[in-house]
Order: sequence, then structure tokens, then C-alpha cells
Amino acid sequence: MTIKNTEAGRIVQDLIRTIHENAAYLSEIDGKIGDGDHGINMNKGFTICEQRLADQEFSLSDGFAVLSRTLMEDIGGSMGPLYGVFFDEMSIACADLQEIGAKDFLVMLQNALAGTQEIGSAKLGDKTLLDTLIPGLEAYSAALDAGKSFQDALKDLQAAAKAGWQSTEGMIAKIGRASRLGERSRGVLDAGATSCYLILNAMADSILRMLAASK
Amino acid sequence: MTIKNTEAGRIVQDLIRTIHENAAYLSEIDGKIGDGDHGINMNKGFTICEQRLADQEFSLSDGFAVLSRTLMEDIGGSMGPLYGVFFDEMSIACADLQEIGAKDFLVMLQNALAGTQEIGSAKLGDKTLLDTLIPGLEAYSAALDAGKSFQDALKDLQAAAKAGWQSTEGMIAKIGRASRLGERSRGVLDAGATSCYLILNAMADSILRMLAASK
Amino acid sequence: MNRIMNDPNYVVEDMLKGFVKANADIVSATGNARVLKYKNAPIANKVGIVTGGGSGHKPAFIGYIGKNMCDAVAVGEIFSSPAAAAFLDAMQAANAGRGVACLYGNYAGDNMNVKMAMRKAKAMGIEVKTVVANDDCASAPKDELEKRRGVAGEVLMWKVGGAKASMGADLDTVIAAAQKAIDNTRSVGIGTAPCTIPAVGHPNFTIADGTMELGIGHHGEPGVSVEPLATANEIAEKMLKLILPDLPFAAGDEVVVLLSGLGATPVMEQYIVYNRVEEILSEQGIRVHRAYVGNYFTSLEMMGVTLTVMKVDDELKQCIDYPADSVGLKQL
Amino acid sequence: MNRIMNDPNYVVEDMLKGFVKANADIVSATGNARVLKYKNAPIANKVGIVTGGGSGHKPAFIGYIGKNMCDAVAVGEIFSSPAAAAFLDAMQAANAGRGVACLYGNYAGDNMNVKMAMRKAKAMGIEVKTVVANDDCASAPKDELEKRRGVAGEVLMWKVGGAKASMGADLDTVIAAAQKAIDNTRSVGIGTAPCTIPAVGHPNFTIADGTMELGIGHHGEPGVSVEPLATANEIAEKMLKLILPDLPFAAGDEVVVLLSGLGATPVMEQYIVYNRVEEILSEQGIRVHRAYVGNYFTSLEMMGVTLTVMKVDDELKQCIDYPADSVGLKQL
Ligand SMILES: Nc1ncnc2c1ncn2[C@@H]1O[C@H](COP(=O)(O)OP(=O)(O)O)[C@@H](O)[C@H]1O
Ligand SMILES: Nc1ncnc2c1ncn2[C@@H]1O[C@H](COP(=O)(O)OP(=O)(O)O)[C@@H](O)[C@H]1O
Ligand SMILES: [Mg+2]
Ligand SMILES: [Mg+2]
Ligand SMILES: [Mg+2]
Ligand SMILES: [Mg+2]
Repeated sequence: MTIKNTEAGRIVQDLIRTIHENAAYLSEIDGKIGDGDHGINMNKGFTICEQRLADQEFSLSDGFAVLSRTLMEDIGGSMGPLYGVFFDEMSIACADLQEIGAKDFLVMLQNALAGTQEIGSAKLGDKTLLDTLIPGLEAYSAALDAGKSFQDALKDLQAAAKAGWQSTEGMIAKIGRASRLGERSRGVLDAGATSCYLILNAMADSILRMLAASK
Repeated sequence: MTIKNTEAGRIVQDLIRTIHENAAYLSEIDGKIGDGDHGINMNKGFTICEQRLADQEFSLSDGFAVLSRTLMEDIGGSMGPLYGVFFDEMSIACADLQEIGAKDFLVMLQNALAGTQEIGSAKLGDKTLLDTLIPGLEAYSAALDAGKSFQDALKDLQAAAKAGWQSTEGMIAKIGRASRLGERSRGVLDAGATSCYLILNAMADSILRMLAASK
Repeated sequence: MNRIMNDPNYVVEDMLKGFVKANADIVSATGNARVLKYKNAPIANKVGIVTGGGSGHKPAFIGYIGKNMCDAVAVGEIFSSPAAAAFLDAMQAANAGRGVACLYGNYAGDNMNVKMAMRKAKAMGIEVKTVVANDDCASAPKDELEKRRGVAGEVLMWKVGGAKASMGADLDTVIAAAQKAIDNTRSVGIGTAPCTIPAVGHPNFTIADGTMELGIGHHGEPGVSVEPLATANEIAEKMLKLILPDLPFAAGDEVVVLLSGLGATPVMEQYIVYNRVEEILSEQGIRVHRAYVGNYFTSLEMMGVTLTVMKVDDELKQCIDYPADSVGLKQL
Repeated sequence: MNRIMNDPNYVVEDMLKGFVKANADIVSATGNARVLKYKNAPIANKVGIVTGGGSGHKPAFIGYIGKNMCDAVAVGEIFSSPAAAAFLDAMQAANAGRGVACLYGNYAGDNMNVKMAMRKAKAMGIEVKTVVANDDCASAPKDELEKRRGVAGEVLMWKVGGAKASMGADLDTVIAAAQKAIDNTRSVGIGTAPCTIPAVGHPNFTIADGTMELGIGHHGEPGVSVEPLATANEIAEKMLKLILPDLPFAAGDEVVVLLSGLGATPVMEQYIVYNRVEEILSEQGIRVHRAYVGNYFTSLEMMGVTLTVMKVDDELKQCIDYPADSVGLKQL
């Protein structure tokens, strides 16, 4: 089963909607051990992207490219480069594809992770968005290895990303703003891990909807 | 009747003591419509002068010269130049005299007033030290014109200076810091008029004591 | 407030020591602890430039000692005129035989101490002439120019006088140029937070949160009105509304603008105000020949800005554009 | 507090407009609203010098654009890293074909955005190398140098890198000189009052009256200790006690000292601290080659000072003494 690159631009629109809906929640979480602007930062980038994509036809790879460029042009801080490179790698990995299959999506996620780690130098357990991304990707990869379908692998991704996100509650921040707090950073969710879960979850939902429709 | 210039240095010491004793009072008055530092400014200058004169024999003209120089070197603001020129003129006017008589003292006061007005450009009624100095000097001059003795003229000076000083309570400040207050400056004594009364009064008392002793 | 100092009664002394240590390439101490001079002063054949005033206005006054700027400066206590002897010693330090231009601000204490110093200087055979800055157009009505205080326009007066002297002009020509500079200069300040004299320990005037004082003086002297805090754009408009009709400035004029913070106002905010100042001037056909934005004349940690506009002709432009090397104003 | 601004969300935009208007003799706007460049950049045959960082640190960063200083600067929101595209566009604006030295401070956001920009610059054939300032010795222990933040020592890094590039050095030589500069530089800050991000509207950290925070960062990052407010002399001693053993500096060394106010601290107080700094260095046989005292790297209206000491050899002295013409640092 595959989805058509040209038709999958709506995935980007779903992401934008998800971030809009959760902006306040993301800032609220960031406010507990960060500076309370994660929702503002994300929403600013995704809103500008929405304006750039308005009234246009675009493929998934093009949509990701615009999103990435917007994040890198219009929002500085940490989220600009981290999600900027994330969507840049996603876009590059599918730019030449007409049909995107389960394996293709794996490569997209792998490259996105590699780019994010290259830029941010964070590891699993540092209490960042990687604590959502890495388990999600691993579960998806394992599902494919085990011969599961695209759909089932996406559901495994969602479940593992959610578990990974929630695991950040028990972690001490090792990187970023909250790392100064040491032990005091334990007991609350990580803001970036939250937005990453929302993004992976929404992306998987969109693909699942498209796969269901194309049956 | 005259006093000896060489022996009259003690007049300066009496002035210094008077300012020491009244420093807090002068600041208190300045605090009401000024910036509350008149006693501090005066006492600083007179204390440095006291140190310079310590363990020395000095004449009245020399004592006034040191006092003037100290005020001009060590205290800026308004008091340095105003009393600086006041004592400078007093000193110059008696520098060449061995004996200082009633007429000499008149010239000393006249020159001191002229210098003070040249520097400060204030007039009678502006609520400044001139409101003590001018009436004091006029009473002294009138007494001599009327053929009164040095002693009686000095007593007239004291009385008129006191009345002049007290008249400042009803005045509106026309010059200096308090002039910004307009009508609000009425109802309190002027700080400089107060110090000027203390100085003229102490000076007259000293001369009266010296005249009494030389009888 | 948390002031960084040792003995509050010796802040001026301590500051001067640090200033001389840090800027030995430009300034020297003199025999009078309250007088600093340009290390090369007196400069043969040049009219000496002297100024002086109370402390707490950094970089004024000592920060404007330097090449093609002031030769010697008399230093007073915080917000209080230097002693007459300090002005006199500054005049001597600056005097190279061609006379001394004493360019200072119109404050009672400074007027008296300069006059006193001039009496003595005359007796010593030093020729001194003065220009008394009165650029603060909020400090008295236009028909009482002689009552107006000097504020940040003094910087432009020193720049012009200093340049003219370095060009080789004689005393009367230097005085005329500095006088022309200040006669063509208008300033106005707004205050948004007061300051505290170290030895006093509490502010001696107040500016309530949410308000600003238009026309405030450099020591907190009352302004023309206390108003609700306006936006930066409105502030620019209000200040120019006082300044422009006063000279008056008109379409076709060329001007030099100096926008100074009062101490604690971030330079960012000063540029935000300047942005609108320049726009309004352009709209009115007034061309900015040169702009200075930054902390050029402060009042300890007061908040607010002063705006100074000087109408320039060819002579003034030449003086303003002349190089300068002082701590507070360097121009290549 | 009474902030002078228009829309708090556009303080950076408004400030940039004013800055370009006021300083058109030195800086130009570029196609990217968040990138300013030296008006003559790119300069043929010269390695380009780029930096960038969050706003609110005037004159850093844009104030160090100029002759023999930085060629282009990426501008972020208040206290927040510029976007990757701004760094990339700054790199392009500075690039004259001999490569670009990107000299910036060690903050997570800046690190990521520069890395991101370098990925793109590489793809465009622009050679970029970096030096990451980590002079704040209170921000991490000595065995974790890579965790230390960059503070006012960045000014000296730009001065050295900028001079070296103007002398005609190639990229590796410029990078080596700037790296040597920062490797020989140690800074420490003390905070005495917090500051407020305009769009936030209240301070996001506190410093109680009567206390000071030793080792505080440029954005209020926690320091090594909160102590009762000390005298200026004690503050100088405490800061040097952290700085001197860290490099270490020793008798016979020559140093450049930069003492910067954090924004609202009167320059007078900075000189009072400097006075004791110089004394202690002298006592320890350390010679001050040159001193910079003033508001060189601020944090809005934060109060306090940062002290920076750089050990210099002949090469660094030559670079430091080289002329410079930027808004924040002019040297003849
Ligand atoms: N080096 C890094 N790698 C991955 N994620 C990071 C890194 N640094 C920070 N983050 C993520 O960024 C989130 C905070 O984002 P945001 O609030 O937008 O930025 P800022 O911290 O600059 O305010 C954190 O919750 C964390 O998940
Ligand atoms: N121009 C002047 N001529 C005469 N006396 C003056 C003049 N200006 C001020 N004074 C006197 O100075 C006094 C204040 O002195 P002081 O408090 O020491 O100085 P400051 O006002 O600088 O703090 C006033 O009470 C007034 O009598
Ligand atoms: Mg943030
Ligand atoms: Mg945040
Ligand atoms: Mg007083
Ligand atoms: Mg006073």
C-alpha cells in the first residue's frame, strides 16, 4: 500500500491544524520548566507556513519543504532549526517519489532523526523531542521488520511515540533551558516531546486516513 | 576705636565654631524648600579651613583669605563662589591695614556685598543671603552716618541683619533652587539668609568682645 | 536600589581614579584632583576648550576630553557645580596663550563658579570667554532664553568649539562658532523613572509607573507636563512639537540630531524613538545631516531620553564632521 | 516599568529601522530584514566576519558591524537566537569568496541555527568556519569548557577576528586568531537588578534588594552564588578571584580588560569597579595593555557588570590595537 506524494499535501495541513489546536497546551507545558513559549514559537512558524500554502496545490514533499523553510526563516531559537531540519529531511527523502510506501516513510523518519540529532546533539533520555521520536521510529521499524502492514506499523509508531512522550515526565532534563533545573525538572512532561508526539500522531492519522480511502 | 588686624584672626575661628554648631539647623532649613545640604556644604568648607589654620598664627585678613580660598577650592555649588567672594573681598579690603576701624569695616562689608552681587546677580527680596546682608550693611552704614560708635553700629547691624533674615520667611524665592517652587516657597526661612545672619552676628560679637577687651 | 560603590561620599573620587587608569591614552590627571585634561593639553597655538559640571552625567563631562574636543574639564560632586578653583585650574591646564573658551551649561552654580574663576584667571593674564548652553527649550519660555538650562546640546557645542579651535581659529572665532552652535540647537527631555544621588540614598523626585514627565531636566527639574506614558512614536512627536517651532526649524533645513538616553533606558528604545524622529523630520522636509543615538549625556540611572536638534550651515557641518577622539565621542 | 516602545512584539523591527537610519554611514539593510551588513561588505579579497544572536544586548551585536569588525550580523528576537536563514543570509552578505568566519556565542539555539545555516552555505559553495565563544567562566566548571556560555568576551573575539581578516589573513588564520582570543579570555558577571523582556512584561528572574548574583548570565541565567551586595572593591576582588586562577593569569602577563555595564548601571559605577580591578592586577604583576570600560554588551535594563580579561601576546595586541570603526567600538 502507498500514498501518492502529489495528493498527500493534506498531511501538512493536518499538522498545521494540530499545532493551532494545541498551541496553548504546548506553552503551558513549557511554562512549567521552560520559558513558556513553545506553543507560541511553533504556532508562529506553522501559521506563516499556512499562509504561504494557502490557495495552492502542493505535494507532500513540497509541503514539507515550505514548512521547513518557514521554520528556518521565521523562527529562530531551538525549534526553528530542529523541526526545520526534521521536515527538510522528510521532504528530501520523498522529493523524487511518486508513491510513498511503508519503507519510504521509514527512510523519511530515519533521515529526519539523523538530521535532528546532527543539529541538536541530544540523546535518548535527555528529556527532549527525541524521547518521542526515537521510540516511535524504532517501533515502526520493528513492525516492518516483523512483516506488519503499513497501517499496523503506523499504529505501533503512535503507541510507542505516546509512551515515549509520557516517559519524559520521569526524566531529568539534560539539555536545553530546563537542564539548569536539574532534579527540579523531573515530574513534568517535556514540551518538545509533546509537540513531537502531536506531530507524529497527526501524521500517522493522516496517512491512515489516506490509506483507508485509497482501498 | 579699632581692632588689630594681626590679633583679629580669632574672628575667623569664631565663625568656624558658629557654623559647626549650626550645621544641622542650616540643613534642616534648606531641607524645607531646597535640597537639604546647606549645612553640609558650609560645614565642609569651614572644617577644611579650620584644618588649614590649625596651630597657626594668622591675622584677620589672612584668615579670611584662607577661608575664601578653601570655599573656592573645596566646595562648589553656590556657596563656594558666593561666600568665597564675600570673604575674598573682606580680606582684600583689610589686607594692608594694621588697625581696623568702624569705617574700614564698612568698606569691607560694602566690597563683600558688591562681589557677592556681581557673582550671584541676586537682588533684595529674592529670598537669599542678600536679604540679611543688605539690611545689615545699610543699618551699619546709617549708624555711622548718624555718628554712632563702632560698637553701637555693630549692634544695629546685628538687629537689622536678624530682621532681614526673618523677613525671608514671608518671601517667595526668585532665584536658586527654591525659585521653582513659586508660592510654595513662602512660609519658611531661607537657608543662605540664615547662615549669613549667623556669620554677621558672630563677626559682630567677636569684634564687640575685642573692642571691650582693648578698652 | 543596588548601587555598586564603596563610600557613597567618595564616588566621584573613585570614579575619577578608574577613569584615568582606563583612559590614559587620552586623559591625564592634573595637580587638582577635580580637574582632568587631554594628555596633550595645552596644545601650542590652539585656543583651549574648557568645560565642567556636576558628576553623574557620564560620558559628560570628562568623556568629552580629547583630540579636537575639550582640553580640560572641571569636575563637581554629583549634580553639583565644580568649585571655582577647579574651573580656574582647568582654564590654566587648557591655556596655551591664545585664550580659553569655557563652554558650559546654564546652571546657577556653574555660572557663579565660572565667573569666580574668570576673575582669578584675568588676574593671572589668561583670557577666557564663555558660551553658556541654554538648549533645553522646555526649561523656560522663548522670551526668557537666558533662563533656559543647558542639556545634551552641550555635546554638539563642544564638538563645534573643539573642532573650530583645532582648525586654528582665534578665541573670538571659536566663541562665535560655539555660540552659533548652541543658538541653533534645541533640546527637550522626557523622564520615565527617577534617579538617586548616592550620598542621599533615595530619589529626590518621583515619576509614577505608567506616567512620563515631558520637559524634565537633567537633574529631575520639573518639566512642562506629567502625562500618561505614551508610545515611542508619540514621544517622538511630542518632543518635536516642542522643538521644531521653537527655533523654528523649517522645510529645507539640514540638522544634526542627538538622541541620548538618560542612563538606564536601553539603547534599543532610543533607536525606536529615533526611527520616528527621523520619519517626522523627513516628512517636514528637514534633512538629517548626521545622527548620534546612544548614552551621550546621562543622569545616573534615570530613565528617559533627551532629543536635541541643531540646524546646521556649512560652517557647523564642517565642525561636526571634523574628526574627534574622546571617550564619549570618537569620529574618524 | 516604563518602557519606551510601540508594539512590544515589534521592538526588534522598530529598533532595526532606527538603527539603520541613524548609522547609514556604517551599516546597510539587506534583503533579509533580520540581517544587517557593513555598507562596504562583501569586501573583495577579505575573509568575511559574521556573528549573530538575540536582541537586547546593544551595542551587541549589530553595533559591532563596521570597518575591521563584523561584516554582517544575524538578528534574533529579544534574547532568542536568530533564525537559521538569517545566519545563512549574513554568511552570504559577508562572503567575498575567501570564506566566512562565523564568530558567535555558545548558546543552544545559536549553535543549532548556525549549524543549520552552514549545511545550506556548504551546499551553496560558501566556506564557513566557526569560533564559539565560551568565556563565561562562571557558567560551567573548567573541565566542561564546551558548556560555558559566551558573554562580553565576544567583543574582543570580534575585534581580533575582524582585525586579522582586514590584515589579509586567510580563513584558517582568522579562525585561529579568533579562537586564540577566546581561549585566552575569561569573563564573569554580577547582577544587581533583573530585566524584563518587552513582550513578557515582567522580569523572568529576581535579584532581591541588598543582594547580588555572582556569575549571572547575560539573560539572567543563574550564577554561582547569591550574596549580600558587596562594595565595588569587593566585587572587583570576587570577580577576579574567579577569573584569574581559571586561565590562569600570572605575574608578567599582559592583558586587555573589558568591563561592561549590563545596561542600567551608571558608567560611573563601572569606573569605580575598574579602579580596583586595575589595582589588583597591578598588585599581581599583571599589566593592562588596554582597557575598555562602558556599556559594551548589555542585557536591556539589567543592572550589574561583567568583567572580561584577555591574556595577550604580540599577535593579539596587534589585532586589538588595530583601528576599528563600528557604532559600538571606534578606535583610531
Ligand atoms: N538539543 C536539542 N535537541 C532536541 N530537542 C531539543 C534540544 N534543545 C531543546 N529541545 C527541545 O526544545 C523544547 C523547547 O522548545 P521551545 O520552548 O520552543 O524553545 P526554547 O527553549 O528556546 O524556548 C524542549 O522541550 C526540548 O524538547
Ligand atoms: N544667586 C544667589 N545669590 C545669593 N544667594 C544665593 C544665590 N543662589 C542661591 N543663594 C543662596 O544659597 C542658598 C542655598 O545654598 P546651598 O544649599 O548650600 O546650595 P544649593 O542650592 O546648591 O544646594 C539659598 O538659601 C540662597 O540663600
Ligand atoms: Mg524561548
Ligand atoms: Mg521555550
Ligand atoms: Mg542646598
Ligand atoms: Mg545642593
